[in-house]
Amino acid sequence: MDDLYREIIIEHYKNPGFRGELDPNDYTYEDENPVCGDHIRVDIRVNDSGIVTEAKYSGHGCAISQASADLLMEAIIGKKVEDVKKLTKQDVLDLLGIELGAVRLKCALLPLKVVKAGVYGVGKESELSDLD
Amino acid sequence: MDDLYREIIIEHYKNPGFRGELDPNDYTYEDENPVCGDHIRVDIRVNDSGIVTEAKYSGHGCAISQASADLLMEAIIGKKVEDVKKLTKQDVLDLLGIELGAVRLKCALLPLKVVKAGVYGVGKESELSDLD
Amino acid sequence: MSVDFSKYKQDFPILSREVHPGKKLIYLDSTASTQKPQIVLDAMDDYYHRHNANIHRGVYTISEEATELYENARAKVARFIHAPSARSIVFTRNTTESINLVAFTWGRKNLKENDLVLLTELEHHSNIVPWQILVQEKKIRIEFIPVLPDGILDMNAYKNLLEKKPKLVAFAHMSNVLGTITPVKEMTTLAHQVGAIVLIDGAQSVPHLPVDIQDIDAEFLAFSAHKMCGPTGIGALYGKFDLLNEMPPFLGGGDMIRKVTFEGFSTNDVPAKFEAGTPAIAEAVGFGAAIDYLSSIGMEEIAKHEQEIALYGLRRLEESGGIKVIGPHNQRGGVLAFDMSGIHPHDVAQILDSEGIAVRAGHHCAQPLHIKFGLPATTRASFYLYNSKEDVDSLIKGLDKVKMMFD
Amino acid sequence: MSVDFSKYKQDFPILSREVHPGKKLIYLDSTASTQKPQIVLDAMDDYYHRHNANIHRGVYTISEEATELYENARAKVARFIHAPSARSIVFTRNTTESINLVAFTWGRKNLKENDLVLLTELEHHSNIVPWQILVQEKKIRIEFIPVLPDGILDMNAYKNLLEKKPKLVAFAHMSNVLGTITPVKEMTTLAHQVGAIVLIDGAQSVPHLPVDIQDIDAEFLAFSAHKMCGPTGIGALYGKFDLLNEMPPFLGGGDMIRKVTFEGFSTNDVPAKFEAGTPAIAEAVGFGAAIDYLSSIGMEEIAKHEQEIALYGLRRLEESGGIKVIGPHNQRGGVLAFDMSGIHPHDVAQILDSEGIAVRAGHHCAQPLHIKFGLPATTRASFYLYNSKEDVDSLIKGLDKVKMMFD
Ligand SMILES: Cc1ncc(COP(=O)(O)O)c(C=O)c1O
Ligand SMILES: Cc1ncc(COP(=O)(O)O)c(C=O)c1O
Repeated sequence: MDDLYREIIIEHYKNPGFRGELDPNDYTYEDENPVCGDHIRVDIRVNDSGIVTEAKYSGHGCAISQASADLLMEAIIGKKVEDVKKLTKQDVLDLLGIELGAVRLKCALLPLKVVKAGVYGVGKESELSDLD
Repeated sequence: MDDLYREIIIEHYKNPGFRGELDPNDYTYEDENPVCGDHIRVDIRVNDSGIVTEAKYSGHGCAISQASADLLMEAIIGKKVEDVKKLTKQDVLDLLGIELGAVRLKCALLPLKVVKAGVYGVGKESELSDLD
Repeated sequence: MSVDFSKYKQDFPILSREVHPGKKLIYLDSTASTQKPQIVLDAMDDYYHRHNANIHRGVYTISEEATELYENARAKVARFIHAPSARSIVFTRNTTESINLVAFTWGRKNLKENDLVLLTELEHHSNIVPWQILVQEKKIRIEFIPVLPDGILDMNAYKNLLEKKPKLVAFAHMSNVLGTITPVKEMTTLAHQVGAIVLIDGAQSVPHLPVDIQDIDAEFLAFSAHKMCGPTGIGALYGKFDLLNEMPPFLGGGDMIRKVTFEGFSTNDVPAKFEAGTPAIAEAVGFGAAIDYLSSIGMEEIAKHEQEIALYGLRRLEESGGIKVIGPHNQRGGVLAFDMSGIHPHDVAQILDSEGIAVRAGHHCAQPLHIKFGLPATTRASFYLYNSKEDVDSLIKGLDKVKMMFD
Repeated sequence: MSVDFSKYKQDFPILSREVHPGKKLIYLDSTASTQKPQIVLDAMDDYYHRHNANIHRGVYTISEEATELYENARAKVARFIHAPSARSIVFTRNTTESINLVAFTWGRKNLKENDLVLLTELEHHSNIVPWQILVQEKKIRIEFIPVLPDGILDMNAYKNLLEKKPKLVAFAHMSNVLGTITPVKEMTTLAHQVGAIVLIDGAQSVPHLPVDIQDIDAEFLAFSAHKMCGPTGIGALYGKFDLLNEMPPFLGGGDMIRKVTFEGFSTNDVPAKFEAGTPAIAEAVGFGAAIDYLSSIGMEEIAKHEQEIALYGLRRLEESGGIKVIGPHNQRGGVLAFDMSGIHPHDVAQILDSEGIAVRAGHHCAQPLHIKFGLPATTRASFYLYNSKEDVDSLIKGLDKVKMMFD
């Protein structure tokens, strides 16, 4: 448990580095976790070489989803969009450094789900199904 | 069990005294047991003083329902219609001389239900409910 | 003389489980589903060990026994809510199916375009969505009786809404979030004065309060066994017999018919008409045993016990600082939903879990109510006969830990 | 090498009960409902003793465990019928509800006036009445694929009927009266050629035969846990994922929604979309345990064992005189329905009961089939893995007693 609320999570939750919105942006998407109503929006800017230059998230949620979002923004900046598409559940768990039960996993993965839906364009359910 | 198939039941089943139909008649009714599809029709003639002079049953069913019908016809002949209306579940069980579980009880009581529905006229559910 | 409830805890084997090393389960989520006393599990085991068979059509001994056990359970349910007869009780899967049954049968037959259904703002999704489906299908209209800031229904608004002549008024007897106990009898009488039918969602009241449905006089009452010490997989719908009798059937299949030919079917008598297919037989037996168990303690006593814990919990939570409990301050059931500003309910619940304390976090299937209160989610602690004031003390200690971590 | 089935009998505690003094239960009614092995009851007890909590929305330990147990059961059901994914499995109460779910959702959306649904003459009421309800509601048409005198479907007639371009073909994989095993794969292929959707009533096949739904390729498959060593109160519907995805929801309420506001709702993902309210959680756990049990023995082996008993029983009944078994002589499941001329099935069953033998008497929820065969009712003996040839011998002895009494 105290594992679950590792300092890094509480820290990113309390002092986020990437909260906010970007307007204009190149990719934007928002979604929520039906279990708890947590809501996340992500805005992304990329440069001509398809590299993420800026990323911000907004919305509300638990420490795990918010820390996950903050860590994820940090992680994708500087990455190629093509590489962002390849990010997996495990990558997020590695960022957080914790293991999670099924319910909280949804919290942790919501930001990645939103990012992927954003860069793929909406509705590519099949490509996102590995997040469930 | 051998109690259940007392000689009197097997006897009335095999050698019924009151099988048949009456046409014309004063009361006639038929119904079935939805559990098994057993079907009983009863025809009754009464005289001017309201006394049952003839009664016959037809249809098909198990030994218990058929014996019950045969015994019941025998019992109501000579009775006033008003007294027939008063017959109860216990009266039928006394005729049969057995005790029965819920499912077979429906077999035993089907003839009485048909007789009562006949003399009351259809649809007097409330007056018949003591048979359930 | 008040009953000593501490002795009942030992009837529930799960309550001696350690969920984490050294942390015994402190179960504060009975509003979602209650724990089961051993006696209920024994009743089901005995059924499977001695009497298990399909019912109604079996001539052999164990099938007759199973039929009798099943129908006895129905009679127990009827007596428990003071229904006039067992024929008024339909077994369903849960409260949700009970309400849907009414929407699919009574509703589809009697509601037409523009007909008004009144609900309240504190309803569980189970008493909202079935009616919204009828909005889509038949263009009926729904209006919501407002909840005042203190969690009480706005009775003046209700009276005004009744002037629009609703066909149906459907509402929870107790809110699963606010703990509000609604004035069911008064509301029913008022609804009847304008000719409306009344459906009561008793998911939270039947398990926790004495309920006399004939006194309330509502047409329908829905509830679930799993919220009242009974098994999952079974619930009940009470309906006034004459209404049930006139309603079209629900699902089609075995047992609900009188006769089937290639050309068509005729329906069986109430309540069989609404119970298509093999029902939850063992679960009915467990439901009956749960009712015996609750009755042996007494619903008045249970309600009093829970009320005491709830009021104690309310006071302790408010004293502890930084916590806002929603809902009324008196006349409430044993449900305490609260907000800790800045700390998400999921985090609260997860940290409490590490202490063995089970509470719910989320919108508790009452999203519209949460929208109304401006909270996406709350943390909810709820109590039943096996809880005690010590459980509240543990909760408060756990919440202190939560605050510390997020400080 | 064939498996020795006699050892499995001891897994079923009820089979050592004496129903009358000195008369042990000889259970020959598994087609109606099967007995449960101790291991299934233990799984449910363990659930209630250690993990019981409402699922999906709980953040605390036992709720996460309960969720996992519930979803694992779904995965087991999927694997058992070789479904491509657990997402294709919806939990229902029983076969009847599974079929009704399709009629209420897929049917109401896709069938319109004059659309044709093909059934067969050997269907159980559960696969007739839901479609007759749609005849009343939407004026669809039903035609029945005939059964030949030997209990086999008339495949030529089927092919002719297909030329009328039915929208749906729905039929039992195994008849619960005749024991007929229908050529599901061939029938599905033929139906698909004319663009029809196929629903298979697997109530009798999934418990008794190896079933590979991807190989058969039907769109829907319905079955019940209580007929396959599992508890009452739970069943399943398999559906092709894309179809399930497009279907409107069934019942409205908690868990089937993504979001609810005062204005409306949006639905959750498949299969949650079809599971409104608290599901039969303990029963799902028991269902999973039943599947583990059956798999540990092997469905091929079970089918072979039953076939052997059925063919032995068929021969003994026909040799015994005065008894006519209906249904095919080979390629049949372990169901023997028969007529004893002049003796009513109720009397037969009741006298057998006095010997501890449980058989069913009646129309077995297949009235139209009985009308077709000119029999108001039959007596039915059916077998499962815990039966043996000695049970058949006891049956024959019991029937001799019946004949003697009515002689
Ligand atoms: C072929 C068939 N279909 C459907 C059913 C109905 O099953 P349930 O009562 O579990 O819904 C049965 C059960 O007798 C059956 O044999
Ligand atoms: C007020 C209320 N109504 C309905 C329900 C739904 O009950 P079930 O899930 O047993 O159908 C609940 C359960 O949370 C409830 O609290």
